[in-house]
Amino acid sequence: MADSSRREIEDIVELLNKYHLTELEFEKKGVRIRVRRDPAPTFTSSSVEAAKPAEASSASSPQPSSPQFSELSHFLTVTSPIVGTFYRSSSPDADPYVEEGSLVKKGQVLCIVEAMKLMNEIEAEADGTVVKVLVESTTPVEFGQPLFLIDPL
Amino acid sequence: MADSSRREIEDIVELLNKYHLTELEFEKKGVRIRVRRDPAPTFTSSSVEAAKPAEASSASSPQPSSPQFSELSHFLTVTSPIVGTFYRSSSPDADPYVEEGSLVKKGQVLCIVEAMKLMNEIEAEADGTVVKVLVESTTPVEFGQPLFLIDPL
Amino acid sequence: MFKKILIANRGEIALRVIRACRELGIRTVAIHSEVDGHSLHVRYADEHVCVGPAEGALSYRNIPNVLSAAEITGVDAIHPGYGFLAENAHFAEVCESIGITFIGPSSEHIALLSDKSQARAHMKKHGIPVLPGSDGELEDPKECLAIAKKLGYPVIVKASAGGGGRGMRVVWHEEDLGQAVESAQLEARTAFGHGGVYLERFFEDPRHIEFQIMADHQGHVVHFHERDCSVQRRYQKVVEESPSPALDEALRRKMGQVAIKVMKSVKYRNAGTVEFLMDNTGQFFFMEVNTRIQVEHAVTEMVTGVDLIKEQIRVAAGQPLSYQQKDIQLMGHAIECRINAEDPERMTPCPGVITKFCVPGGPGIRVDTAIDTTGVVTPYYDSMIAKLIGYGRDRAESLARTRRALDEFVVEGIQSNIALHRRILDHPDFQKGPVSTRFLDRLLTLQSA
Amino acid sequence: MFKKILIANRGEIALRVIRACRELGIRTVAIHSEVDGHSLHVRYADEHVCVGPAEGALSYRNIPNVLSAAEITGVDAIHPGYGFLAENAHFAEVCESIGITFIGPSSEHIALLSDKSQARAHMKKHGIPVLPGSDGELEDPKECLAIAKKLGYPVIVKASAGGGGRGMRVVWHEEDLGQAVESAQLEARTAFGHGGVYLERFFEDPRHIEFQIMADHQGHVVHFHERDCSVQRRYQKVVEESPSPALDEALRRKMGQVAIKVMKSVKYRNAGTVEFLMDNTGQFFFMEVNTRIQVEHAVTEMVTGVDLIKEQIRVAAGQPLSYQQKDIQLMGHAIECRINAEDPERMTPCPGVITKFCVPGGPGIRVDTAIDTTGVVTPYYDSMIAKLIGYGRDRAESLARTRRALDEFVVEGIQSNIALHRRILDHPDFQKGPVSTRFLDRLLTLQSA
Repeated sequence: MADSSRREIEDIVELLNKYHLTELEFEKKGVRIRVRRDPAPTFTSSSVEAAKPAEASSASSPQPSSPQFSELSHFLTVTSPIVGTFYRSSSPDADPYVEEGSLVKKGQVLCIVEAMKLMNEIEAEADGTVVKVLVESTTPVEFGQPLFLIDPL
Repeated sequence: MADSSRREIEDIVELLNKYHLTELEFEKKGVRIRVRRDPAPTFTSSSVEAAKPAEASSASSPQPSSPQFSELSHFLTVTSPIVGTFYRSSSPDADPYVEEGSLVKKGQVLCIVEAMKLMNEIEAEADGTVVKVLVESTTPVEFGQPLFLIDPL
Repeated sequence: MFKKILIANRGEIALRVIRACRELGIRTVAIHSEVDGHSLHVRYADEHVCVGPAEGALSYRNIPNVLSAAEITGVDAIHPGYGFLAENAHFAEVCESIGITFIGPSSEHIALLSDKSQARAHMKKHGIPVLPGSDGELEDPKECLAIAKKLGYPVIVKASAGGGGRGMRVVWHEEDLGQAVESAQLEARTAFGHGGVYLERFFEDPRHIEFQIMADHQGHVVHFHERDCSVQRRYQKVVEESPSPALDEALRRKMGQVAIKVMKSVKYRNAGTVEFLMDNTGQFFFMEVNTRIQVEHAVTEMVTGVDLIKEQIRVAAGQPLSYQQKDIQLMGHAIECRINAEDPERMTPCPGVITKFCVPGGPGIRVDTAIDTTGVVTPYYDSMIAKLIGYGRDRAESLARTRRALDEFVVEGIQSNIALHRRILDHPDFQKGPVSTRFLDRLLTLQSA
Repeated sequence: MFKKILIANRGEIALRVIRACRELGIRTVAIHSEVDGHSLHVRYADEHVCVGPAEGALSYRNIPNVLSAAEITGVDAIHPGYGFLAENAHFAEVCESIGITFIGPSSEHIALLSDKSQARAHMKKHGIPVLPGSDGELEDPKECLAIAKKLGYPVIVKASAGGGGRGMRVVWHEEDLGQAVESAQLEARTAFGHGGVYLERFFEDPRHIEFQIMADHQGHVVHFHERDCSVQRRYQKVVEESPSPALDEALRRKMGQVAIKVMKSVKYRNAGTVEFLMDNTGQFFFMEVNTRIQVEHAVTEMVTGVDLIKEQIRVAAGQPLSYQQKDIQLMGHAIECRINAEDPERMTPCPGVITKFCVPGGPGIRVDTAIDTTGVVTPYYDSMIAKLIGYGRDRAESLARTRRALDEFVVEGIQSNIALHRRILDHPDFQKGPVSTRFLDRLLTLQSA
């Protein structure tokens, strides 16, 4: 077998392990991919518990939904709708529009993104708490760049 | 079967063992790969014995050794040691050195491969029965090309 | 010289500009849409900025975002490539107003020359041979009928703001004229926001010959000889070559002089192309000026040895041309095949996942592409995935090399027009020499017949 | 012209020859070893024959099998490429005897010129400047000491049958001479089956300048100007360029004339290279003739526009050269980097699986390789996986393009010398111009220091 084929197979097996799948099919031309994950086996006997094979145990372990991930997933991410420079306040001397922990109302200004000398106010899309400010003031931001995490009410 | 194919199969079996898989399919052109690892079986019995790890069970399960495979695998393949033109007989009028079904002795001439006007006699490497003549007389053959299948005694 | 240039484009032309910048020691900023984050032009650039979602109108054509990207990255200049904002006079004007160099002609040049009817009138005034046709846009239907009668049928209705075949109608009989004008006006209004159309005599078997021009800010104008782009389908160029097998030395010189006159008449600067329509007697007429670098600029680079993108940048930075007309010699022959992701039957774009992409190599072969060894062709943009250029000492060698390179080109996972290119290059008419703009349509009709 | 040619080689040079054949409309037969069955040269050829197991001696160098392959496929001619059987006089002779054209010089040419000491004597007789040294092979140790004394130390002991640095010893002090001669003799006997050695004065900082020659069967000999191959390590060329920054027009003309005289003196035919050693005063000496096409022929193709492989085939088929010396003009500049699969620290071959291979493109870039998008580098053959050639209008542009192309080159899964090439091309000495054959050793010593 060519080393490349062997490597390819090993790669597939690695994916199988990584995602605890029971089956992974892969075809190259026409890109056919098929994955399958059978439910973890059920054990009716208590004595078998200790003797369960290593493979089976990993197959039944919780999936990529780590605690952080699931927490993050219900936050709202406020992204920049334009390209420009991010400002947390209306002027260098003014207080920031919001801080981490601030309660915000839908439509409340969170920050400014300046583009072509125009100050664009970015507003909250929902009521909630500012969990995290993701960008430093005066930093350039691109389209779609996450600016804040909001925990919606 | 060519040695390379045999090697390929052995490689696959090795990968199956190494990664404790229950199934491994592999295709070459178009690179289709399919791997499967069944979750550990469901045990209803208290006997831990039966719950031996997947590794052992997959290793011992009857894998690619299909009947044809095991039959083919013990044939000897006589390949051409040189590049040239294959002749089954010493002259156009003469009888072929061997036919399918012929019993041959080690060292017995099986055919001629002519190269650069030289007639090179190809001999049997072991006693056995000619199972298959793989090339037509007067055909050009390349190095390593299978010429006969021999069922060794 | 500029320190940093933003490339307001994607795909192979973005890569082409980045390469030129690297060779000149200039830093580069790539812009990209949300689906292009992993594109090769992003990987090759020194910096990159996402400017919007997938749709070109919201990203690559999004003037505020593109200019903001230029501002936050602090570039001196913007190269627009071709397509997107390349011929947008407003964009060029805003660049000028905020002190960022637009690498191309001035906004006035773009405005004047993108109005085909206006450009036509201007050239006629300057003694450039234009196609027989109407003076200015058509207004009165009766006047229209009179002009068409004088020209003789068939005639062609063209949108002033047109391009790429849109807003065009060929009319063979008087009774169809009114309808054709109306539908062309409607199409032009929809496509370009301006419904003005004009009339020209229609030539049935013309050749498309264009001259590459470069003009500096000091008033020097040189041409780089011609390209023959007669192999077209629905006004889309498919194969281009230089020199044209339809020109001899005398005609080449004459057309080159006219092309320079065209550009001097508008005090043009930077790269541009003067397009001519030529009949089979060697008579030629001004069609239009393209105020951008073109897809097919590579064939000119191969036969003249000049790097046109670097020249664009040098000229935009205010450097005078470092050569005169006599220094631009044609050496050898080059043919370009536009490799598109398209359905070979219907010739419609065919996006998908490229599972294997392996380009030809060896002597005389140049490939410009933004596809790696694999890639994705999204439905959002142009379906061109590569340009294959075959160079040789003469047309025969260039043709032989391009043909063998087409055989080597591997594109798996999607459909492409590689087989069509083989058919074109294998065709005796093409091999013999000059073909007309109807060659490809005839070839395809024969196939389906 | 030939109808079918067998290419007695593998890798990029086999592809190179197949490409030339395709462009000439000649059918091709690839030969391959058991491990090369899926190689690109096999895929590109019209037919293919397995000629033996992996080891070159049993396959690509296996004369009976190679000739049988030629016989069963019915070819008219064999192109040997470089390496393997390319400079094997016996092979050329057998080809001649069975009526298959060996695309190269005659077996007599190979025999005469591959004996370095004999070639040296021949050239001296014909008034060609040779390096000060011994007349013929060394026999008597005393005589040897006397010659060395006359030459002045350092001297170099060279094997008559040598090549690639084997059988060579530099001697700095008289007391080391005897030992050096003995060990060179032993090494030469082991490597080449002939232990004869001779003496030459050793130059510490020489330049390696070689002239590409083509000679037809009608007695015409032209040269294609020089290549500078001074960037070497252990007598292995790493970077080559044309023209040489060390030559001016007068010296170029003079050396070209001498190169032609060399070839005319042996009534040479087909492609060959005359190698000169040049000191830093511009004095030059004949070193040897390579009786084959060389790896670095591509740089000459780029700057002259001539396809040397096609010329080899045409000349071998009996066609006269279609040009004269004055037609061969240097246009622009080209630099070649040999990309090897090697350990960057120890510079030893480093076989393995290439998991991703993506070559650079765009203007002025040529890549010759037999690797697809992935591939395997076996330990059996040469470690060169690609040649990257960067062409430009002048040396600065060629250098800029080659540098940016090195940045684009993607080789994953194995180690390569791409970073080393970057270091060479980034080095101020190389950028400034001519370097000596010790440049690379110094660069590498600095690194480890």
